[in-house]
Amino acid sequence: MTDTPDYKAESPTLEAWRMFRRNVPALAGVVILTFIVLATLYGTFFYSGDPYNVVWAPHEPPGVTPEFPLGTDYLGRDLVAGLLTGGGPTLAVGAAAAAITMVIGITLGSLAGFYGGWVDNLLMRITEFFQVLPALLFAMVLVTLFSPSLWTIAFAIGVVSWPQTARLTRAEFLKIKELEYVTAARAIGARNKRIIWKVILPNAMPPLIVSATLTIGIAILFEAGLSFLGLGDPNVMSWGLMIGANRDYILDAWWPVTFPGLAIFLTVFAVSLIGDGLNDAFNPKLRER
Amino acid sequence: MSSSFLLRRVGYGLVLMLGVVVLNFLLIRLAPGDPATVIAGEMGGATEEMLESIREEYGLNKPLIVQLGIYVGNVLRGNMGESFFFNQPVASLIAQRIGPTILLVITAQILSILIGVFLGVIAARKPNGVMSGFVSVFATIGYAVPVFWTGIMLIILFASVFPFFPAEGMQSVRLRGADVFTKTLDIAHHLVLPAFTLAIIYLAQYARLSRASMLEVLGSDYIRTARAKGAAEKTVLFKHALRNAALPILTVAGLQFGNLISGALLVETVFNWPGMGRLAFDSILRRDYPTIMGVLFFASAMVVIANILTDISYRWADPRLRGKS
Amino acid sequence: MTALLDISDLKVTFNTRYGQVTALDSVSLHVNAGETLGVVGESGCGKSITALATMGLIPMPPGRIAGGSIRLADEELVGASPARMRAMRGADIAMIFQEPMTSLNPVFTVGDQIAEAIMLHQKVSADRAFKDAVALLDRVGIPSPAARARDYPHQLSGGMRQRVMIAMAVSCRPKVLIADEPTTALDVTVQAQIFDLLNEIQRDFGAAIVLITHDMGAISEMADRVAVMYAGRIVEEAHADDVLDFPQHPYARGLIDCIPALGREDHALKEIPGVVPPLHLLGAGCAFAERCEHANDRCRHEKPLLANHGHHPAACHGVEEGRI
Amino acid sequence: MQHLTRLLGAAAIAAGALGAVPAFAEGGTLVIGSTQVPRHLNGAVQSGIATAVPSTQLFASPLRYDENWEPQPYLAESWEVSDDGLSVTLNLVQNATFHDGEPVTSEDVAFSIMTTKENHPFQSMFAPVETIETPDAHTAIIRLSQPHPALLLALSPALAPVIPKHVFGDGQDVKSHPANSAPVGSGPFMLEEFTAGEAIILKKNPNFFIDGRPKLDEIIISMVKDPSSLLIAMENGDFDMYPFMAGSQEIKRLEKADHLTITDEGYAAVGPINWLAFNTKSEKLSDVRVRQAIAYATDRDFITKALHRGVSTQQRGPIIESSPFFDETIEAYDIDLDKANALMAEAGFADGMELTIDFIPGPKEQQQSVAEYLKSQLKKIGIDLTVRAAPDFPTWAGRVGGHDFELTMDVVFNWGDPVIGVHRTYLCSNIRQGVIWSNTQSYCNEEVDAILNAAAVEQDPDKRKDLYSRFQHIIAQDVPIYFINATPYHTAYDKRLMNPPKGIWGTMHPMDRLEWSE
Repeated sequence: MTDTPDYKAESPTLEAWRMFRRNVPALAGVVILTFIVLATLYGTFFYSGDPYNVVWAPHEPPGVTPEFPLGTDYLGRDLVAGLLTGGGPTLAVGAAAAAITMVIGITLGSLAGFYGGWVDNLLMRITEFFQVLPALLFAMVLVTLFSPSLWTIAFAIGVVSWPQTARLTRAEFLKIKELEYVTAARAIGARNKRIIWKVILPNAMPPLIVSATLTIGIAILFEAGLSFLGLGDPNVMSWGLMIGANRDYILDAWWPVTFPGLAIFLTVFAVSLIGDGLNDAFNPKLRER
Repeated sequence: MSSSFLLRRVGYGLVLMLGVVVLNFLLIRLAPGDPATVIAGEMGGATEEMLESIREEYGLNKPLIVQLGIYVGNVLRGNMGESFFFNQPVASLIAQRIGPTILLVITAQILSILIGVFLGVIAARKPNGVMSGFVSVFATIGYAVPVFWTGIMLIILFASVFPFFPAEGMQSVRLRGADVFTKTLDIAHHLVLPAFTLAIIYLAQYARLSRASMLEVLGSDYIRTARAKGAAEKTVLFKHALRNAALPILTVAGLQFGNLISGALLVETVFNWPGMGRLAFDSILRRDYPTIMGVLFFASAMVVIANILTDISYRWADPRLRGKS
Repeated sequence: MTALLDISDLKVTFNTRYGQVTALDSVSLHVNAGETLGVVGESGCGKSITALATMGLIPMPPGRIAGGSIRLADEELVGASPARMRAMRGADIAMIFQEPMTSLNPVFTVGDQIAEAIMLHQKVSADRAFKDAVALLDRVGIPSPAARARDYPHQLSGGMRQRVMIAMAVSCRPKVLIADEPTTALDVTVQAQIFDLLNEIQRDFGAAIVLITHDMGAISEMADRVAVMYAGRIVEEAHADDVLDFPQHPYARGLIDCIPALGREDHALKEIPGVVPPLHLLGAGCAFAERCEHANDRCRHEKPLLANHGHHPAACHGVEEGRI
Repeated sequence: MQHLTRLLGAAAIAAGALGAVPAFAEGGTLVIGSTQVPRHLNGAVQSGIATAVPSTQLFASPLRYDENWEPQPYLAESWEVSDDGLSVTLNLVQNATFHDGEPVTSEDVAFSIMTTKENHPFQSMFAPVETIETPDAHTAIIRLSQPHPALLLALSPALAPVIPKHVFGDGQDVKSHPANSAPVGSGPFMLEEFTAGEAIILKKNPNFFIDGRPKLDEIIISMVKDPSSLLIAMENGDFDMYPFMAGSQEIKRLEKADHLTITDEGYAAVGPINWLAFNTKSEKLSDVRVRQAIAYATDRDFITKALHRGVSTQQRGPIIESSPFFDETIEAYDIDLDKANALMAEAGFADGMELTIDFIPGPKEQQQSVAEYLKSQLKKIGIDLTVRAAPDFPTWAGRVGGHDFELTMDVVFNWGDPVIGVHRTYLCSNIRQGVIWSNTQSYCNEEVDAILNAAAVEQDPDKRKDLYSRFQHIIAQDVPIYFINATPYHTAYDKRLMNPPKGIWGTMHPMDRLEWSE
């Protein structure tokens, strides 16, 4: 009998990572995102230039003058400097909004899912209430009324996007709560708090991680939308603001709108690829393929 | 369909909408900046007495709760108050614009569901095939591109460089007097670009969702039974499988409605589409609070109605739920 | 006269994470018109794969028919065109499954699903097919068939649904009816009714039945001949009475001994030690070697063949050498 | 579902086959594309170009004007100003009727002028009017508390629409009267439809009191928010005229369109000035030398030639250069960095200072781009400028109106006679906290007040011109505002249009002589 290799058991996360590694689009997403984040954080070291400075004639086409490879905007400001400094606020707002969404969403969702009864009923009515509000419209009202700054935008996006996460968390909690290992934990005397944090939440994490990644994408698009409408923080250079500011000259110069649009697209595209990759990796059904 | 379920659902919807009205009223009143200066500002050359007369006229100096009471009372009687900017009742302003928004949103929804589900089903046939990879990547592209950027690019491409489609608006004013058929054709001609721009975003969600839902359904026993009966693969896919896979898609279509309205706001602004979204945007820039409130109210009403319709159609579509309250 | 359904040296492989796995290793089976062949073995031994291969329902990829032939009324099915297979499925050869609860489409009425089976193979109008469906429901013993035909699957009990499956399967008078564990999911009283129904069907329609089960009781009830399968191979095949009374292959003996018989309380229930090895880890020799008390070196290294000596072949060196 | 998509697909193909534009409708329709959104259509109580364009088609007015600032008869077929200048008699035409058939009488003229006096933001227009006597149905005598040479210009269509007393005189507050959105006037066109924020449809007034006019059957004003889409629509021929176009990109692009003509005529009376205003009360800018230094440091030619690519013309004083009262001999503050630095040192700011600059949200090229230019330019005289953007008009108006600013770019209209559009910016009496486009610079010079009040009543045109010259010299000296350029308003219109609106009021004037040549 040939010695049969022992049938080594893999932890689900390890197996998910192995599945994720084999998923080409997801890896492409990771590469793109890392490039963008690095460019945003360290770009300004290598490429000096204040995005607000009028440095050249307006609407200089890309690739004409060596110092300004991507050309200039309607005021004659360097687009490369704009893209590099614009990335920071866009990503920051995206991440902050996603964080706020996850915190509110998970807290309310877990409480509703775990305790059930009137708690669940009340929280779900609140969730539905926020879901009825058209997100962008409500965010616009919030941002205009409380004067646009990065934090008001992040908060506004968070306030309108948490219902989805809350619903997801609640569904996961309802499902996991019934499983034996939770009853087992309860049997050995674990208190509710411990069960929520240590037992149920870790198992509910996979779909939540996926949703968190996708929320970052949604938040970035949201911020871009608000800035495009002119409701972004006018004194902070962000990609959406660049598009909104140059939009009136689109017929004269297509690049000041196209490059920031491309930057937003690449970031959200990368984030979504990663999100999909995580989703397939964590999804047991797809694993046998 | 038990009517008690319907009544409860509609009643609950009304409570939600009332909540929206109260929340927005309070929110706007709490915000900094005095609406009177805005109204006066618009007219230029305001004196203190003019500001005072405006406050009086718009009831701005009464205590908050009283103002709220008056406002809710009016809303229940269908009077959404006067627009600060347009000097017209808000209700008539919105009435002119609710049609175009619904037309845009419904067309975009249908387009994204049809194309999305079709792509999803194709992808589901061979989960690891090339087509499946293409669908998910293409779908993600559609989802990741900022909608206003797509809109602008489409205008440049298909209205300026290749002038096949009009660059703005819902109908050409020249054809106002024309017969119904030409006018419908003209509106459809204006509708193509905006509807497609709005549809692209949700195409991705539907493609991904229908792919996952189809994969799950294709693994079930009744599909094997259908094949064992000798049914053609096309029948198995589009009749047996899709009919079941459609149920979760239906739910998402309902939930998606709120996002569609947000998306519509951006598309309407870019394409100058005379809908509620653009009215809301302009009103926000003009601090025209009654109109903002009006649009928020009607937008949430549309979402509530959409949710109720989804619930009803879901219960009708799934025999297992039919009849149960 | 060759058998109505003749499967010889069928080899089916699957590509899995662990590389290519042989699910069926040169399986040979045959059944004649009006006869019932029982196929017995633990779950995972390839019984269902054989049935699905016969119906041409193995998803390719990852599955593949690597060799052998399946002949139905002298027509070769392996490599037949998909169109031919589709025309044949449901008309000449039909199948009923284990899980009646999930084998019917939840969103269509029972009558429609049977009518569809009829219309797939016969040129009849829709309402004519629906009338036939109602008649079939009556034929399989469902009370007030006209009303039930308009019901949805979730409105019927497990037993009723299995009857609907049978009605659907026999709607076009198939030559061979494959029943893959038809009663496993049903409670005992309903099982008996289903077996009686299958017998009646066989008598009326003259169909050959391949009954796949791990319920030895069903075998003794229904089967004329029995084939015992283990790890994708046929280890023993003979008349039902011979296998039940004089099981040759150690695995077959173990199976028979597991049946709790009335009146034999004197000894504890016997069970076969160990577990069925994963297919990708099978050694070169006899698949049952690890769990067989009579296994010797030859058993472990040389694969025993189903030598067809007489009417009771068994794939076991021990039996051949007369050791057991 | 399938049915709908087939319809849409068919429509797209069929429409494509039709060519970009459905068949060009014959029959005298003029379609105006506009980015301006009027609140309502009654120019008697609402200032601004958005309302003035439709209002001047719907309502007639006592007088109208030609290309060289000369008043012409309109509802008043003749008029006399008394020697002491304290009364103006208007003899009305006999046959003028409102759109609802009621005759236009002196009662209506009196009611209109008094309503405008009480409700219109431009208080100075009719401030001196005390009473209006109506001895008979076709004679109105305006009694003035002091001579008011600006009155005749104030009686133009844009500023003094004659509104029917029997409609607006029903006791409701005229500012929010429902008829403002569905007005009855006596002008060349009647209202067919007004969808707020979308379109205004005017149709020919069959019994307009000037026979043979208007030539057009219909004028449609279609509102388009996005200038680029409006541009493409103009190129594709969806619209026939695009007034108040100020972007150099738009002007340059439409000049290339062979079916259009571009003109900058028709805006003389509007007199839009793009300027840099100083808050003279903020401690850094209270010293006139600092303001002069900033003026000398700014290169007006660079702004008009480079930033505006030559489409805008320079403006050196408070009165629009196209106005007869303009005096070119005033100090223009052409660029002189040495003088600027010297002045900064003299004022004690040799090592420079920090300032913030606001700008009115609007055409970026006129406002934000100049602010950004100043940010790099003023560095040369040691001023570190921060550009403070405002998300929308109300926020900016709140800041500047509330005197919470140091520098701001702004655009203010002269509105014809200096009494109407110029005085409001410089009179001490008009320093009003919280009110935009008042004397937000808090600039107070007794002598200037005296000159302006004298000019307001001076009937002799030459003496009036001298007074305004002295006024312009003092302003040039005190520099409460550095004047940069006249907003380059242009009108693009279809070549086949005859008698395009090139008068001093341009499209804010009855377009009853406009017609198609083919």
